Parts: sequence; C-alpha cells; structure tokens
Amino acid sequence: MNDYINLHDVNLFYGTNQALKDVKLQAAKHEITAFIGPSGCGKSTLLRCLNRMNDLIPNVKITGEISVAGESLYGANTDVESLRKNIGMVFQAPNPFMMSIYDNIAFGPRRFGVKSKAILDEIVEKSLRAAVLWDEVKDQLKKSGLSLSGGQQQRLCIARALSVEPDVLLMDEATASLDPISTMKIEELVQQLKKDYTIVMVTHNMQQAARVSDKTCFFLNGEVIESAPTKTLFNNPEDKRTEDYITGRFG
Amino acid sequence: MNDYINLHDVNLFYGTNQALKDVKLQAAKHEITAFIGPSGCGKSTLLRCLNRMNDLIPNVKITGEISVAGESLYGANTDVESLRKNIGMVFQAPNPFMMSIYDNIAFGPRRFGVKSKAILDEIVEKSLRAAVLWDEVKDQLKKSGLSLSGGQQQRLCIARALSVEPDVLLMDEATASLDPISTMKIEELVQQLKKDYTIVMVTHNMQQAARVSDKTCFFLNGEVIESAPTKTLFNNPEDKRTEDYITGRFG
Amino acid sequence: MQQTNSTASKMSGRHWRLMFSDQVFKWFCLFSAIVLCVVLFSIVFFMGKTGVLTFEFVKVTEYFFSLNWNPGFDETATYGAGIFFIGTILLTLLTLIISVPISVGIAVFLAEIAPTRLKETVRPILDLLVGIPSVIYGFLGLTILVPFVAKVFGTQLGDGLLAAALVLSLMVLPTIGRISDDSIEAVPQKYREAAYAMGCTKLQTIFFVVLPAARRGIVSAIILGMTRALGETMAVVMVIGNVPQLAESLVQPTSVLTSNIVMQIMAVPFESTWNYALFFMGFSLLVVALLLIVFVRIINNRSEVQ
Amino acid sequence: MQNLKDFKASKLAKIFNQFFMVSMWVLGIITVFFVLLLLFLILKDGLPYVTWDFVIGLPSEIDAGGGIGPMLLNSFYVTILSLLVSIPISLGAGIYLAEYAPDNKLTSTIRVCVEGLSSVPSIVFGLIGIALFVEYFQIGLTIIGASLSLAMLNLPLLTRVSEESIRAVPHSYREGSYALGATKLQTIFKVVIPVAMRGLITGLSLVAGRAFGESAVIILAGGVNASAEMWDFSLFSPGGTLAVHLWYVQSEAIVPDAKEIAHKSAAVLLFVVLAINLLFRIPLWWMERKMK
Amino acid sequence: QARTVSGSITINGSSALLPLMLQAKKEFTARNPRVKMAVSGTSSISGPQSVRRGVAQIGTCDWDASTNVPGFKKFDGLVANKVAAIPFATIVNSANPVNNLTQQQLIDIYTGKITNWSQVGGNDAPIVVVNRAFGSGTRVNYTAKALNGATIIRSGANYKEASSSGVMATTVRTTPNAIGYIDLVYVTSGMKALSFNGVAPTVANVINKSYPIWGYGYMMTKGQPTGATKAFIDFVQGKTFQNGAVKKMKFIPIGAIK
Ligand SMILES: Nc1ncnc2c1ncn2[C@@H]1O[C@H](COP(=O)(O)OP(=O)(O)OP(=O)(O)O)[C@@H](O)[C@H]1O
Ligand SMILES: Nc1ncnc2c1ncn2[C@@H]1O[C@H](COP(=O)(O)OP(=O)(O)OP(=O)(O)O)[C@@H](O)[C@H]1O
Ligand SMILES: [Mg+2]
Ligand SMILES: [Mg+2]
Repeated sequence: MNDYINLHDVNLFYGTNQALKDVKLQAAKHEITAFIGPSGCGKSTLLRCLNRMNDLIPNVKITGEISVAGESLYGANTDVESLRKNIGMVFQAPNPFMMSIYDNIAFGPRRFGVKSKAILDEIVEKSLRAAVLWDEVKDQLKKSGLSLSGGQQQRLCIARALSVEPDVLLMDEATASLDPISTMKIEELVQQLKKDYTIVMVTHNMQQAARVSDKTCFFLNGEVIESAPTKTLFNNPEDKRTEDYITGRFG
Repeated sequence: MNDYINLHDVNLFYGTNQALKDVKLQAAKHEITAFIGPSGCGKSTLLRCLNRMNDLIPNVKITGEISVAGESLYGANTDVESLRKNIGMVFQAPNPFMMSIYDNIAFGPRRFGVKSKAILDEIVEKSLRAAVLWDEVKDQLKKSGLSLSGGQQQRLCIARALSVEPDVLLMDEATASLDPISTMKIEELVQQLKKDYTIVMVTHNMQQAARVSDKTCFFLNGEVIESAPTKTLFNNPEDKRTEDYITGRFG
Repeated sequence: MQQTNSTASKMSGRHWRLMFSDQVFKWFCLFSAIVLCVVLFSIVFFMGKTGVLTFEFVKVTEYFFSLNWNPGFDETATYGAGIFFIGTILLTLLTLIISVPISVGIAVFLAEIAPTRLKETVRPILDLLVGIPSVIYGFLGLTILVPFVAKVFGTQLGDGLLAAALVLSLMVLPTIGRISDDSIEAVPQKYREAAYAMGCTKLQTIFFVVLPAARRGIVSAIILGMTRALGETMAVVMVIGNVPQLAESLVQPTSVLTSNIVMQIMAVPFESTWNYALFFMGFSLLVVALLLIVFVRIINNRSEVQ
Repeated sequence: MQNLKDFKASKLAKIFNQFFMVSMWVLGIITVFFVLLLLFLILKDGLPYVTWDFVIGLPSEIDAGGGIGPMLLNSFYVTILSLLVSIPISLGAGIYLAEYAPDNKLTSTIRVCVEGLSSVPSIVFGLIGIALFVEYFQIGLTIIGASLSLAMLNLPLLTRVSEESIRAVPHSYREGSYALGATKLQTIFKVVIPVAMRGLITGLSLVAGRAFGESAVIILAGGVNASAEMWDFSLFSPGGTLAVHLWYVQSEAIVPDAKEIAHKSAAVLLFVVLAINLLFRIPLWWMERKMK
Repeated sequence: QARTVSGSITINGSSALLPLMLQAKKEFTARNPRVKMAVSGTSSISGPQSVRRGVAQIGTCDWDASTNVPGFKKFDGLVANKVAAIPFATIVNSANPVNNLTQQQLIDIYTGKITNWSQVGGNDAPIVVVNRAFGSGTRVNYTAKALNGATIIRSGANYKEASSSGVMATTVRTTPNAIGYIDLVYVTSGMKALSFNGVAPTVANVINKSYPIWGYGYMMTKGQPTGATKAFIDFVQGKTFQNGAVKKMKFIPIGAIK
C-alpha cells in the first residue's frame, strides 16, 4: 500500500510554461504526505493534478501517469466527478458557500442524490463532529456559513469536504490564514482524520510539516528534489538544496 | 520615550458589540511592539485605532485617549490625513494599486504635493531600497504592481508605506500569506526599519513575535491581558491565560 | 528631498483645502443622487398632475377596471384603460419569460463556458445590439418578424403581443445578458473551485453555487431589462397592432400602455379628457414599474441568506 | 445511514450536464449567429452603397442622392452633449450610492428611483423636453433641448452601472489608499475609479450607443431636421439626428430613393455604434497593455 | 426684398407634410440665410395645438383646423394657409386581383359589413383592414371623402392601426389580404392603388375633379402671419415653389385646382 497514490513522470505545462518537471512520487494510504517548497515551485499545481482541478484551467497540458488506488486518474474513461468526490480538497482561504452552515455540508450529499432529511441531518452532524465544529455551531445550523470566524470557516470547509466521504483529502495551505489556536485545532483534526483518510497537504510552515506529516516532499522549480519520511528529510536531508531550504527555517 | 505611543482606557464598540475593553498600553520609540492573541480578540481593531482607519467603518464608537508623540489622535482638530501619512500601515493581504510599480510608490508623495519628477524618482528608489525590493524591480518600474509575486507585492506595499516617511509603521499580519523565504526577508527588513521607525505589528505566529519584537502584548476578548518585554512575556508570563496561550504554541 | 517629518498633525492650509474639496465632492455626489430622484419625482408629478384631471370626468373604477377604451369628444366616450394594463403586464411577463432564460443563458455561456477568444468577440457584438436604434428593431420586426409570425400561426396579421415580446426580448438581451455576465464573472473563483472539488458537474456548480452568488447582479440586470421593456415605445408601436382590444391570442393586434400613449398623445387636443387619461396612463405606468421594482427587491431580499 | 463512500456521480447528473453544455453551446452559437444575421440584414442593403458624399452630403427631399451629413453630425453632437451632462451626474450619484450612502431606507429609495427612472417611456422625456425647452424657455426645437432631454434618459442606466462597478472594487484598495493619508476624494479618483474603469466603460458604451440610436425623444425635443449646412455647431440649430432621419425616411419621406437612404442610414448608424464601442475600448486596451 | 427678412420659425405638425416643409425650409433659408428654421412633425393635430400654445409659428395640418371636422373642434383665432392639395389612394397588396371598389363597398369594408374579398370579386380570403391612428390627417381626409364620414370598426383579429405612412405601406406590402389607404405619392412597388368608383387615383383625375379623395394641406398661423412667417408662407404659396417642389413631390399645386 505504499504507493496508494502514485505519480510517474508527470509534466505539466501552463501554455508553454512548464510548471512540473518529471515528477515521480508515491504516497501511502492512511498517511499524511506534506509538500513543501518556496512559493511558485508547483506544489499547488501538483496537488491540483490529484483531483484534476487543473482541467478547469484552459491551456493546461499534462503528461505522465497519476493513479490512486491503482486506478489511473487521467484514463480515457475516468469519471471526473466521482473522482473529485473521492478526493476531497480544502483550500488556502476558507471558501464556504453563501448558504447556511447546514446547507454547506448538505450540499455535496444532495448533489449525489441524498434527499432524505434524516440522512442529511445525520451526515451534517457526523461531518461537523469529524471536523470538531459541531459543538460550536450545533445551535445555529441555519446561520450563514460566512458569519463564522476564519478558523471556524476553515473547519466548516473541512467538514464539507468530509461530507461525501472521500478516500483522499487534499489540503492546500489550509491553515495559512488562521491563528495558532485554530491552526492547532486543525492540525489535531488532521492527525485524527488520518485514521480514515489519506491526506496530502501543502504547507509553507515547515514546522507544521515536521509536526504533522509522515512523509515530506521538497519541491523546487517544478521538480521533486527530495521525498522521504519526514524525520529523515528534516534531520538528514540528502540534497544540498533541501538542506539549504530547511535550515533557512524559523525558530 | 517609553510611551511614544500611549493608549489610555480605550474602549471600542462596533454598534453595540464591544471589541476593545479599557485598553491601556505603551509602545516605545524605535522599538517593535507585537500584538498576539487568538482570532477575533481585537488585535486588528486596536491597530486600526492607531491610524484612525476605524473611522471608515460606520457605527464605530471609540472612547479613551490615544496619543502618539504626545499628541492626541482623536482631538477635535486632528488632521486625519496627515496623521495617516505619519502612521503608515501594511495589510495582511498585499494590496498594491492597479498601477505601475513606480506609481504605486509615487502615489503617497504625489497626494502630498510632490510633483517634481526628480524628487519622485528619488523617493521611489529610496523606498524600494528600504524595502529591499529595488534590485529585483529596478528595470521594470513601469510594470504593474499586480504582476509581482506575493512576497514582492508585500514588500512593494511596505515600500509604499515608507514612501511618505512615516514615524510609525503598523503591520497587520503582513507575512500571513507569504512563504518562509519571503517571510524571512520581511522579518529582516522589519529589523532594519526599526532604526528609523516605530513599529507595531499584529502576528499570528508567536515565533515571529518572539524573533522580531521588543515588546509583546497579549490580547484576549478585547482586553490586554499582559504586556511586557518579549523575552519576559515568553519566558515568564505572569498571567495564567498568557501562559496557556503561548504554551499551546508550535515548534 | 523635501518632506515634512513631524508627527504634528496640525491643520495646514493644504489640509483645509483638501477637506473642503472632499466635502464639496461629497455634496456634489449627494446632489447628483438627489437630482435623479428629483427628475423622477418631477416626471411623476408632471404626469400625475395632468393625469388626475381625468377623474373629473371619468370614474376611477371605470378607468381601471373597464375594458372599453373608446375616447372621443362626445357623451358616448368611455375611458376604460383596463386593456392596456392587462396588455402591459402580459407583454412584460412574456418578454421576461422569453428574454430572461436566453439572456442569462448567454451570460452563463459567456462567463462560464465560452473560450476566451469567443468571449472577447461576442461581448462587443452584444454591446452593439444596444446601439441599434429602436426604429430599426421596429422596422425589422415589421418587415420580417410580423409576416413570419403570421405564417407560422396561419393568421392574417402577425402583429400582437408575441411579436412585440420577441422584439423587446431582442432589445433587452444585451442589457440583461451583459450585466448578468459581468456579475457572474465577478463571482470569486474560490466558490467554483469548492464546488468542483466536491465532484459537482459544471451544471451543478453553475446552478447551485455561481448563479446564487451572482444573484444580486442578475436581479439588477433583470430589473433594468424589465424597465427598459416597460418603457420602450418606438419599436412596440410598429409591431403590436395598436388596437385597444383584449388580446384573445398572442397574435391578435392589441395595445399596451406605452404604445397607446405614443400613438395618441401627440394626436389629441390638450385640455381634453382624452389627453388627461393618456397622461394618467403614463403616470400609472411609472407607478406600476416602481411597484414591480419594489416587489422584486423585497422577494429577492427575503430569499437571501441572512 | 447510507455509505456515501460508494456513491458515484449519478449518470443522470452527467447526462444533464452534457445536455446543458450542449444546449449552452447551441444557445450561444444560435445567438451569435442570429445577431450576426441581424447585423448582416441591416448592413447588407446599405453598407456597400455608402459613399463619402452620402455621409457628409446634405439631405434632399425631392431628388435621389441626398446625404445625411448634418444629421450624422447632430447625432455626435447631441450624444456627446447629453453624455457631458449625464456623466457627471450619474457618476456622482453612482459614487454616492456606492461610497457614501448609509445602508438605510433612504438609500434604497434612491435606488428604486434610479431604476424607476429607467422605466420612463422615452416619449415622456420628449414631452418634458417640449414643456421645458420649447414652451418654458422658448428656445424652439434645438440641439441643446434635444441633448438635455436625452441626458435624462441616460441617467438611470449610467448611474446603475457606475454604482455596480465602483462597488465591485475590493475594499483593500481603498484601505491601502487611506492608510497613506489620501483623502476620500483622492482615493476615489486615483485608486477606485481606475480599477472600476472597465465596468464604467462598458456602461458608457452601452449608454452612448443607446443615446446615439434614440429617436422618440429627439423628434419631440429636437425636431426632424438638422441644420441646412454642414459643420454647424450652433447649440440652437435644429436637433434632428440620424436616428430621427432614419425614422423619417422610413415613415414619411417622399424622395424616390427613400428606401436606399434608410438602408444606408441604418448601416451608417450601426457602423458608428460599432466604432463607438471600439473607441471606448481603446483606452482599456491601452491601460491593459501598460499593466502587462 | 425677401433677402431682408430675418427671424426664427418653428414648424410642427403633420408628418405627411413634413417632406414638403423640409424642402421649403431648404429653399427658403437658402434665399434668406438670416431666418432660423426648425421643422418637426408628429401628427396633424399637434400643428394647430403647437401654434395655439405658442410653441410653433406654423402648424401644418392636413385639414383646415379653423373649422370643425369630425372628431376635432375648430381652433379659434387660427388662420389657415393652403400649402398644396394631397391626393389619397386606397391600396391593396399587389397580388390582390381586385382593382376597383365602389364607395359603398369601401364603406362596408371599413365598417365591418364586408369581411371577405370574395364579396367584392376577389379571392376567398378574409379582408385585413389597416387603418391609420386617430389624429392622422390622412385618416381624417380619407374618412371624410372616401368613407363619407362612416365610423370605422375598432377591433377584431383582422384589424390594425398603423403608426405612420411607412408602417401602412409595409403592412400592405407584406400582408396579402390587407387593405389600407395612403398618400398617393407613397404608392410604390408591392402594393397597388385601387380605383374609386371606377376612377383611377391620378393627379389628373384630382385636377379634373373626377377623383374625390384628396384634401388640402394647411399651414396654420396665429392670426394673419407677419414677418418671417409671412415671408415663408408667401414663398410656399408662390409660383416657384408650387410649380417646382410641390409638383416634383407629386402634390398638386393649389392653383391647379379651380
Ligand atoms: N493558472 C495558471 N496559469 C499559468 N501559470 C500558472 C497558473 N497557476 C500557476 N501557474 C504557474 O505555475 C507555477 C507553479 O505555481 P503553483 O501555484 O503551483 O505554486 P505553489 O508552489 O503552490 O506556490 P505558492 O506557495 O505561492 O502557493 C508558478 O510559476 C505559477 O506562476
Ligand atoms: N467591521 C466590523 N464590524 C463589526 N464587528 C467587527 C468588525 N471588525 C471586527 N469586528 C469584531 O470585532 C472583534 C475583533 O475583531 P478583530 O478583527 O480586531 O480581531 P483580530 O484579533 O484582528 O482577529 P484575527 O486574528 O482573526 O484577525 C471580533 O469579534 C469581530 O467580529
Ligand atoms: Mg500554492
Ligand atoms: Mg485581524
């Protein structure tokens, strides 16, 4: 199961501008894989390959092989919608929909055909509990999702992603705009979620990668420079560039 | 000079909702003061009192005394524009204007009546140098400020704030959306700027506060819980709540 | 380098000048907004003042509820404007039914689906439609659409509500389409990303996320389109048939408030009941439009998430 | 509880989606095709025959071969004058609504007024034009009367678009400017309006196009004829525009080539509106190029 | 002597007389550059009304507005000055086999008694009656002279009112079974003018008084015209204009009818 997510020679071009170069990478099931690297090195781009969000950008060309659980993502017959359902995503800035908290969570299940109020109620509670938000909002499910604080909004977005029971959760700097307490809550949450989900996260915060992840990949200019168990990478980086980057680190 | 910035019993209400409660606080000249605290505790609100940005929000009521260099900010005859010029501000998300890099910097001086091209050129160069951006953009001053990368944009905003030679620089989570390398650059920059400016910064990153600031104030629910030299506050917090907060910390 | 460097925030001459121009500008803006209201109210007053004289000669109930519009200068004259009210409402509804799906569809197509190149070509072309004089629309309607409608429906004449609604729909297409387009475009990408990332199809994303988020702008576009349709005159008179009768079908000549006003207002003596009645029709049209706008706004606000 | 894990995107949703995409493309293509057809219909009988003599020539009532010069000139003149009057007011009102107006009943009343104004039938503005300029000020049917009446027609749409596009400017721009000590006025003119320019220009070209093609107001307040000579810039000359002339040749003119004149006038009108659209975009292109 | 005139004249009123007035303005101002003239036209009735309100110096009208006509009261204090005689024609689509209608047939058609072309010797097809709007001078003249003042029908699926001569012409041209009426000059391709009681609508037949459907166009003034207005009216009624433009535009000079 060590190659639950498997990337082979992935190249990606925005127009003529190559953003990913021969990326090879594996991620194991029920582990947390972190992507680190300076801004613009292609972390988000790669993450977005994993649920084919890049399809939405015009003039993107992708070559190579990406598979999850043995199934090729870019196969001719891939059902993109089901794929995205199974590979949830949380973004840097919290982006709850302009609807009530309840509707935000029920949104996904409804799209996939769940109509019964009872089941929806159940899903909403379960997802909010999983995202450790239930206790804070259980009395105000009718309130707009936008009325929550930043940290709460981000947990709402995580709950929303969990509502359709994905296998994989992609997180693109999901704590970048949050305060330490919210960040900590979300880090704890991620650790818990690991039991049920395979998680790939992008982070700017090397401490976060060190604290949370099982495996870390260091990117530079669209290339994977080094990819190793987190401990190894932070303590004994093989590549000079990795070392340079992580020693330029904070506190 | 230990009370260059002086707040006395400041209360602030958004409508009926009290966001600041009896805030007392001093900040010394040519020092860096950091505000920390969980989300929603009123850090930004207080920071925005210092250059009267809260005036722009309807239904805000402020009581108490705030003075900078001995002059009351909320006096009846205060010239708000000159005040804001003297107390620069940098925001969380970089917000360069939709103009060229040059015009972004020249904007402030022009507003205050500087017309001569030669002087403007000089100000632009000086400010960009001060913000350690000059070398990166000196050949493309005509390019739009929006075409820069995030970290560059933020330094552009700092340069813009410096262009009118303020006395005080307020920074509201100015590195929150940046990668570590850009963050480091800006932290270094702030350390340098200390020589000429008095700096008040809000940060979510306690390490940042610990690394950069001379004095730290811890906020909770609109109150200043503790305010002390940074070393003291982080090593020997007096208040139990401060300790709880900073030991929930990272790293 | 000439720069002042005092923390002193004292009043300078320059400051007063700036404050002064700031205030003057604010007052100018307020004044402008008031000018708009004054223009509207003077029009309402101008129409209303003359219009109410109608009721010295005509019963209010007859005016509003009678379907018999038979004005003239003798005792047999009747001034039932009911037909025109019904016609106006029908025409507006019909126009909205035809134009809203198409215009919003076009907006969705432009903002969400069409490739950039196509967008950039189609938008100016749509803008162009606004500039086509209503006379041309009317004339094309008369020479091409009306005979076509007659042929399709097997009637002798093609004039009527349908032809008018089709012409109006074409006229409001750019207004509704382009303004909706802009507001759909303004919906932050993050909402779309969130929806796609949940496995939504494009259709679901557009319907459940994008359009609700753009609703404010779309409603505003529809109101503007609707009011333009309500107030449009030159093209409507050419294709509606101008007969003061209750339309039994969509292809029977009939008349609406505006077309009746245009046809007759320059053709009747001043200081006649007929003239007053026409002014009152203009007045009522405005009132109806204002009520409709308020109504749409209330509905829209009520359904918005608080 | 159902296990959502095994849920797949439903076939139906996909079919709907496919159907939707196809119908959107069909709608898009049909509309584009239709609009092009419309333009073709308007242009085909006119554009090939438009000559310079026609464009600047004087009209004729009896003999074939008359031109549209003074009317075309008037069209520009009246449109520009009306915009000169309506732009400051609309922009002012738009700025007021977007930047100053408190969020209260009065403000929403103003907004309803603005929208209400756009439902006023154009002929009513004409009637007001007559009452005001012809009857009260006794200046007769003139360019100035036509322009001012037309200006009232421009107000609502222009105001709406100004408000919307100014409102759409992110708050962070304003904050950046205020924090530098700029006054509200400076912020609005130097920071907000440049960002809102795109929307403003769309609105402006819509309004200019509409004003250019308006006839009902002008027939009443400006008359059906234009000055008898070319390049007459007097504000008190008769204010008939090309759109009015088009109406006139379509409805009443006797000249043997009325039909041809109508076609050619329509073509010229459309062509000018196209030119206006392009013209308004030039500064945008220029701005965008500069921003690269 | 005419060259010394100056002043300003606003003409408003009949749209049917617009072309003639525009031409007159052109010729007149060429001779009298110091006279400012503006011409507009919406409907006949607005002519005398504008004059009475003082909005225009000359109000053109297709009937003599200083007398009562059916539907319109006279305007006191206005003076009527003839411009030209205007012949009107009954028109049908050019595909219609009917070439002639008697006055009674016309009246029956316009009052709704005859509704099928077969009743007047045409195809078996319903008759579509096209009327001009109330206030149109053409309508006033046509009703008075062709229909003997009969009351025209006001409703029905095969009845419509046209807002201008152009719309009338187009409707008849594009509607196979339509019948309408229009100034003789506007009769062009796609339609044909019917004989009235066997007499073809021609200028010659109007002059020899065998074709009765015609009327004078008038310039109404407040009292006797003076100054520039008088000069203009004199010019319009003068030989040069009457034998020139009036004839060319297929109106009939006032002098031609005895
Ligand atoms: N939509 C796009 N079109 C064109 N180029 C793009 C697009 N998105 C990203 N890029 C380019 O691809 C490269 C990688 O971008 P990416 O967003 O993946 O970086 P990142 O590592 O996520 O950076 P950050 O830490 O700032 O989020 C960058 O050079 C960027 O300019
Ligand atoms: N414009 C406003 N109107 C009403 N309430 C406001 C406004 N801005 C902030 N508040 C409220 O004031 C309180 C303090 O907000 P503030 O933004 O100062 O917190 P903060 O400490 O900066 O939080 P963060 O770390 O999330 O930026 C919060 O409860 C917030 O909801
Ligand atoms: Mg990224
Ligand atoms: Mg804050």
